[in-house]
Amino acid sequence: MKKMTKIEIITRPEKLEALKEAMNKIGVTGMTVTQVLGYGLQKGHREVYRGTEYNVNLVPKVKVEIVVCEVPVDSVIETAKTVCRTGNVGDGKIFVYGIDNAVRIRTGEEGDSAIIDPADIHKLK
Amino acid sequence: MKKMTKIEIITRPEKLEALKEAMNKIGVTGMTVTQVLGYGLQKGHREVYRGTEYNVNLVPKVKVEIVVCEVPVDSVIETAKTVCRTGNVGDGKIFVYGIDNAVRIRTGEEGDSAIIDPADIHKLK
Amino acid sequence: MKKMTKIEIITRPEKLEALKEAMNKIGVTGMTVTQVLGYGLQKGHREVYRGTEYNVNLVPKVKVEIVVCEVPVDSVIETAKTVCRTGNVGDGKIFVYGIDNAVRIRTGEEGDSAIIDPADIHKLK
Amino acid sequence: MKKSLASLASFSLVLLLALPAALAAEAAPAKIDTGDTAFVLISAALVLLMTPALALFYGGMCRTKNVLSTIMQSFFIIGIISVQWVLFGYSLAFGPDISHFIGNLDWIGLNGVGNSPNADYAATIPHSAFMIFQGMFAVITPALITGAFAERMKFSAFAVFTIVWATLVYDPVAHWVWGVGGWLREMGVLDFAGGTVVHIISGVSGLVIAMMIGKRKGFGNEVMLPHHLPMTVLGAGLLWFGWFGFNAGSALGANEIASNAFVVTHVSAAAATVSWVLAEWLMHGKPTVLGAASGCIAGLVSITPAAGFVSPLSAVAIGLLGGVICYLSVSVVKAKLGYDDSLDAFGVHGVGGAWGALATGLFASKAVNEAGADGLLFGNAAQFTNQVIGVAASILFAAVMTFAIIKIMSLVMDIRVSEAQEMQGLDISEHGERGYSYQDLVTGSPVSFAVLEPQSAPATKTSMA
Amino acid sequence: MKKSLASLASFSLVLLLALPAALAAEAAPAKIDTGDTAFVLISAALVLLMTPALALFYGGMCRTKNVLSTIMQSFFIIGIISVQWVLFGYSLAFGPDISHFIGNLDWIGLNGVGNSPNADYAATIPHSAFMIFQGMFAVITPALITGAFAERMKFSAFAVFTIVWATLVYDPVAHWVWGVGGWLREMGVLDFAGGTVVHIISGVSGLVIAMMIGKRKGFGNEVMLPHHLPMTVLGAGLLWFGWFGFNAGSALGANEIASNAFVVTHVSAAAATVSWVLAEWLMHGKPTVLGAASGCIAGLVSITPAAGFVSPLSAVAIGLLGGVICYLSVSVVKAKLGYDDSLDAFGVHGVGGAWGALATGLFASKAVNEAGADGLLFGNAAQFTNQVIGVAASILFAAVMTFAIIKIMSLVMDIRVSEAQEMQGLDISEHGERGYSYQDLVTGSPVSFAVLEPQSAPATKTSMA
Amino acid sequence: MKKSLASLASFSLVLLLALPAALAAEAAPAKIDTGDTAFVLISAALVLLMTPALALFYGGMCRTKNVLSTIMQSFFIIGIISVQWVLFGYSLAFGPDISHFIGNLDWIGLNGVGNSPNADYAATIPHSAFMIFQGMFAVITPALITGAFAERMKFSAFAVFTIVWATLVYDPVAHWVWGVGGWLREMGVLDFAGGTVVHIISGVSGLVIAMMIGKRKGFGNEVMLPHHLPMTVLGAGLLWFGWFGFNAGSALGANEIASNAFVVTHVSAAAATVSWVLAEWLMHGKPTVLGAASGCIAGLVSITPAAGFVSPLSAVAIGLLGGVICYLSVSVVKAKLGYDDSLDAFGVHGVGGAWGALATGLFASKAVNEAGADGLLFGNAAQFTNQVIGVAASILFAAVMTFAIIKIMSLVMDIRVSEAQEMQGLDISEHGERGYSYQDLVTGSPVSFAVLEPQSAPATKTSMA
Ligand SMILES: Nc1ncnc2c1ncn2[C@@H]1O[C@H](COP(=O)(O)OP(=O)(O)O)[C@@H](O)[C@H]1O
Ligand SMILES: Nc1ncnc2c1ncn2[C@@H]1O[C@H](COP(=O)(O)OP(=O)(O)O)[C@@H](O)[C@H]1O
Ligand SMILES: Nc1ncnc2c1ncn2[C@@H]1O[C@H](COP(=O)(O)OP(=O)(O)O)[C@@H](O)[C@H]1O
Repeated sequence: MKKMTKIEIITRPEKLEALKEAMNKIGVTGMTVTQVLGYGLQKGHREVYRGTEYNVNLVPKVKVEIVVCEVPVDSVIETAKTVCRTGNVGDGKIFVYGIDNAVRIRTGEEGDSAIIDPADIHKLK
Repeated sequence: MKKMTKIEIITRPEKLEALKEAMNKIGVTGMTVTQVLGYGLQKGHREVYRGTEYNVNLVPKVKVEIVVCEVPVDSVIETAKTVCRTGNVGDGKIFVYGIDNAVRIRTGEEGDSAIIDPADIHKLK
Repeated sequence: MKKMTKIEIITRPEKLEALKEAMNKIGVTGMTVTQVLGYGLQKGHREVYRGTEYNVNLVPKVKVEIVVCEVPVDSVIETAKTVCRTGNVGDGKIFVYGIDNAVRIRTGEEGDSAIIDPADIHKLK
Repeated sequence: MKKSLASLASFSLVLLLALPAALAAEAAPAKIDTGDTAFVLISAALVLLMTPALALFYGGMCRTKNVLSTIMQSFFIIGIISVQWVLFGYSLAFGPDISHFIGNLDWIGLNGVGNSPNADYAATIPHSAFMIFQGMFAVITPALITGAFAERMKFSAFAVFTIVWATLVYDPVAHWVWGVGGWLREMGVLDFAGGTVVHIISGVSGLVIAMMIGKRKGFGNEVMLPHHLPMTVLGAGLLWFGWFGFNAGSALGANEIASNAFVVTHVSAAAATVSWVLAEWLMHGKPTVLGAASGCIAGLVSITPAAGFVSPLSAVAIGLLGGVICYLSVSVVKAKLGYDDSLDAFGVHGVGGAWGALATGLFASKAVNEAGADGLLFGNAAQFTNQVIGVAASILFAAVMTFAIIKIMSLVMDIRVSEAQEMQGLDISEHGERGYSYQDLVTGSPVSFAVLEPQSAPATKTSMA
Repeated sequence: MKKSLASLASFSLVLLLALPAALAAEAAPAKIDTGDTAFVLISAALVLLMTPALALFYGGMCRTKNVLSTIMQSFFIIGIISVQWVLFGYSLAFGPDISHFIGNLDWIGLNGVGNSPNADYAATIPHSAFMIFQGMFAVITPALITGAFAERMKFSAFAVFTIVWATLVYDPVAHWVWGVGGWLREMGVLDFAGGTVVHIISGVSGLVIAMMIGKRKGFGNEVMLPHHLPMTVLGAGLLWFGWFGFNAGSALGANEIASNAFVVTHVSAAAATVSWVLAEWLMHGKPTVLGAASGCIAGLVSITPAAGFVSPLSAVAIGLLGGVICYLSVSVVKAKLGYDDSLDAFGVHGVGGAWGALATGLFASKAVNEAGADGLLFGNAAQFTNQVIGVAASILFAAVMTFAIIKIMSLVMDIRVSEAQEMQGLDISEHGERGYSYQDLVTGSPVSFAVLEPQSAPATKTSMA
Repeated sequence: MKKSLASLASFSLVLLLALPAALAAEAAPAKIDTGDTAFVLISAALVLLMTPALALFYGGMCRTKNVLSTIMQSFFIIGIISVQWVLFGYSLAFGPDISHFIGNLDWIGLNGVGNSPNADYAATIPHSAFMIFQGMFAVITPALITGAFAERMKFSAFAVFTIVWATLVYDPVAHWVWGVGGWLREMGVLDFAGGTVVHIISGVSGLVIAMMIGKRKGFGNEVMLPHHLPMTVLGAGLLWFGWFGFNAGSALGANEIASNAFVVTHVSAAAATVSWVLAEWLMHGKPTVLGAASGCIAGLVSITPAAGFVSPLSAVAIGLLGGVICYLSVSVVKAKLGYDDSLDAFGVHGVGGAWGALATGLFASKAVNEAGADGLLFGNAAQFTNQVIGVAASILFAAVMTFAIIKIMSLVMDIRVSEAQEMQGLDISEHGERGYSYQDLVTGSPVSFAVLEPQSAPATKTSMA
């Protein structure tokens, strides 16, 4: 069973669509997306209600989790970096984790084949 | 301190209740649930607004995170597989990670005892 | 590249603000927050609709993810424990994971420098 | 109610004899009164508002994935039934009588229904105003039914059922009770604003359908929470507001009866709000908002048939009891019998309407309305018997007809959505929309404008089908 | 206002002499006018709508976890106060005078309050119509108070307080100002539609309670954002709509005064919307939606006591100033003094009402309404003095009484929820409901129908208690 | 429409001759009718409600991040235009004629616009009532435009544009069509309630702006979903309700014409609801809720100019066609031409209004309204020509003027927000608010009250700027 890796990309919500398409291009067949709130160097914004101002300092972000094996991790990282970079504070982070196993519930397949598009399965042979 | 594992189950929202109960049965005392959106082989759906059709291709899923030690990881995976399988594309994935440590904030207990129901604590002795 | 760790704190939503400030104090420059629902020893609550009562047993929690290197993991854990403890069931958990790499999208910096506030960067020298 | 009003007209004459306008009215009968006309037209607008209000009241109570389908049913009814009404519905209900059972088709397409008054129904307002005011009642009645089969009925089946039901059930019953020559009207059954015509028959028909198409998937073991209670409260508030047009407007003029109807309507709604909440508070330890919203509707339903005939204090009694009775019917009875009346169309409208019709037989008093009658409590048991007959007849007719309509429809089409569609939610599977997309987390792409044939479409549009 | 109207009645007579109807009225006094009756009944419906509207206006401003408890307070008041009103409240407020202070109990249970006109109050509409129109005012006034103690008051305490307050504070003050024989009315204080009776006393009472029960947990250091501003805007829109019934309806007929009241009401609301938004724009760089919604309410409150007595241009001035004054009171003054008037019941209604009452003393003009008076700007300083007395008396009375009521109540019951309940939110802890369950991510199970005794219930129902 | 009414007044006289009130009216012309006054005042309130309703209708259709900015535009217009109207707008539109083109400033500040009737416009209601009723039309017209440039226009630019446009476009056109002496009115163009004055010019102006400021970022390739359809349905329901005031109220009395207008308004809306939904069902396989809500608006727009002149059956035809025409214009035409009329202000109001104005030339009949005219289908081609001229003139004028206004404004100020602001959403960037904060997951801190100069503010307030 090939080593599998989870890549976690935390970035701006407006980049999601582009990121998804870029990942498709490099053969990433699936991902899981979560709405998160981020805190970091990026400032939040100010809101006013009946004359009281608030600094709201959690910024909406999306977290995209991608588990890969075949696809080299670096190409995923590279692609994410190019797609999500705007150069402004708040572009986000990419975190990489090791993962022990993966299972495709529908078929029970374990390991790499759990996350590879059956269409590409032959590549494994 | 026994080795601990985190099992991440990504599946259909309508399976959550059943999954929770099944886990209870095999002695899983806790879990953390997140609403996520999934992208994979499963098609999304089509929406129509004033004559414009959209392909919406992120599918609502739930992510269930379970950290276990005592309970054998395999039984959790097996149970999840049986409960969540419908046989249709979109049943979801199970990912397994190693975890270095766990702490129960209330008591400060570390390691396995942090996630074991005090009621079962004797089992450890 | 120094070893990096991800600390995942699952606790009561009302503790978020305090937690964030405490983390700031010990030099944690960023974090990612997710709304989650928790299941564990803590009971849920009862709701009534037209005479039918329901036990709703998923409890709103927040998951705070912090990736650190410089900052010693223990101080983060200690701080989280003190800030989030109420002594009542439901205070939550802290999980600790190893992480293989981190990237700051904006700059492309890898490893520890990806998550360290540039202002503190000199500390690394 | 129209009986009461015909005689009411003459009664008002007595009361108006001093007034030259009235004399003029004698001379040239077709004279409209601007005050009465203003009142009835605005009342008609208020009653129209009740149907979108009902859409929200119901919509807030269902689950997120079905909110649009629930709203759509009420909203679309405004469209189809209003058209049905002007084309032939009004003629069937109020047109020249055929053997006390139904109106004939003389007034088809509003032929002969002009802007000058029709003294048979309302002598001081344009006939067209009376027609449209009644039309709003014809609209909301089938909309009430939708609460019973919400979250599982096919939209196509719903649409067909609604048109057929309006024609074969509503129009005849409206004729019986309100039409000149209708048998219940001639028998002396009192129904001021539609306890029988509107609430009983919609509630009963809803129950019959609910039982015929079966429970929602997961009913009884899954948690089914209202997804948006403020929406339900908004709906209730607008319903309360509109109900003044419904009940007071049924006096068909801005007169003493209208004022009395207005007062008792408000009092009964208020009393029922209190009694439902207290009942729930006692039994579950929580005074709920849904209880308050449901209570006011229960009170409004209960007073509807009685509004023109009872005193404010009687209204307090009718409301207090109405609130408790409806509460028990949705919480205890429904739980015991175990049918799935999704949003309690029967529990509130069927039961509340029946209670109101009977209460009219108890509390009605000539002291309030000369044109009315005395009820049991005022020494006239006969009136109570009349009311019982009215209730029984309408329940029987509505139940049998609805059963027949659904049975026959089910031979030619699906009544209920597939399980996959029900799981995905009717909003996406039936209407291709979602109620809310709050988070901007949507990815996807516009599809270049393409014509798809309906049939294949749904299939290709859900991953679950 | 009623003073103005009594005399207005006679004035209208002058104006109506040519009209046979009026002559008839002379002959048989109990003649109702359909136009006036239609107008007052519809106006009463509009005022009823204001309370659910207020529920939404307030509900949108509080936090998600308390939206239902906030809505419930307003909604439940419609129930309890309407019943209180018909049982004895109306009699206390408008019944035969006892030493200029309060009405007696002759009209208890609406005894003697029939459907023919009561010339003392309104000669051309049914007495019952006048009664219910006034009843709607009695309902919304305590509802306004709830904005001050939102998000922390126990529901049981709220309910008790409301009934007591309505009886001991609202009913007497209404009598002083509007009741035949009321001392402020006899003194010549002008309050067309309730600046004093409705807004000042509710705002002041709210402030007193807010200070007595203390701030919300986290007030001043936590972020407390309105959870649903569109809901607040919807509430404001419906309030604006309903306010036409409130102010124009207070003319108790569809006459010139009603038309004038309608115009100035709209103009003042519009002017205040603009001035509040501009003030905020200048001071914070953002023109906010909440500012626009708050501004229109401020303008409506300000014009309320003056609506029947001032010209449109005066209304522009009253509105522009009203918007700025209220804005400063909620943003600057409140921040300085540091009390927690959660939703600014005092800041908008107390302050705006006081401004309006005084403005009436400045801008009132007999040219607009013969039955009114001239204000300071029209050379009659005395009227301004009258208004000052009216404002002072009502502030004093409301503050003292409210203080006493809460103090006494606190001896026998909890006024405020526990800290745990406040943290969990009042929706779940007090009402056992949640406003929204959008996501279908609920797991749990229906509990078979069981009766729990209220006391133990709450405890067992929250993990935090 | 006013033409019809002037003559209608006389016509009613015929009809009222028997009635003493009318005779009295002869004697002392300034006599108001309570029924008519009640009707027009309540109608004015209904029309006021339409603008907040529009705010919700539009607000629900835009994306979450722009909901407040969209709502704010409509709501703020109520403020500024109402003030503009009483200060000078009304005088420009209805004041003494200047060469058939515009009114003069004699009535500035409502000088001379009192509470007694102005027989030129409405002989039985206070002049002030007519003025405020018309004022509500002046308010909603520019609000309709906002749907075209939603989600990208700067608030400051919007405010300036609105005031200028109301003064230079709305007021003149209103004078042409409705003002005594207006050239279109004298030519005999029929526009009962504003198909030309309200809908055509707002729709066309919207289209011009939409094309001038360009598409929203991502239009055509990103998914742009309505964020809250129940809000849109609520808006549609309230619009339908308010439209009765808009159309029936335009009869300026509670008479036969009002009753007819009420009926055809409802029927057309219902028919269009059905036809739009069916059209969509056929072409996309889904009957959508947004389609139903849009359809009813299309039907209401279409019948507006015709309401006082056509029969119910003609209304069915006008509605059925209106629904389909507007559906095709927003789905097919817009897609083909590719302009970004965000919320279809042009597609529904421009197109629907034009269709309605022409339909009036087809279906109008003297049998319905003596004061009206016969249309093409009743053998009078001339009327159709008139209507064509009216449509063409208003389209041309609105397009040219709007183009000029925006061009000139763009020399001195930004019309459109920056890309960063558009991405962040106008709620935060322009108004410093968010529509919803459901989750209590906000961290941050109140900023002690500080005055910031507007300019710097926005910059410092967004991380993206
Ligand atoms: N130490 C950290 N642990 C986890 N998430 C982090 C951490 N630092 C930043 N993030 C996430 O990355 C996002 C962007 O980081 P930020 O410092 O604001 O900008 P940049 O990444 O461009 O330096 C934050 O909003 C947060 O969600
Ligand atoms: N490579 C991946 N990384 C992370 N999550 C994935 C990945 N592939 C699939 N998923 C998650 O699993 C869900 C189901 O996967 P999908 O391919 O649609 O069906 P199936 O698992 O039955 O083959 C997806 O919606 C997504 O949330
Ligand atoms: N085994 C587990 N795996 C993942 N998350 C858990 C686990 N056990 C508990 N949690 C999370 O921790 C939260 C608190 O746990 P709980 O047992 O209720 O209280 P305590 O931590 O005080 O014992 C739960 O709501 C859940 O989100």
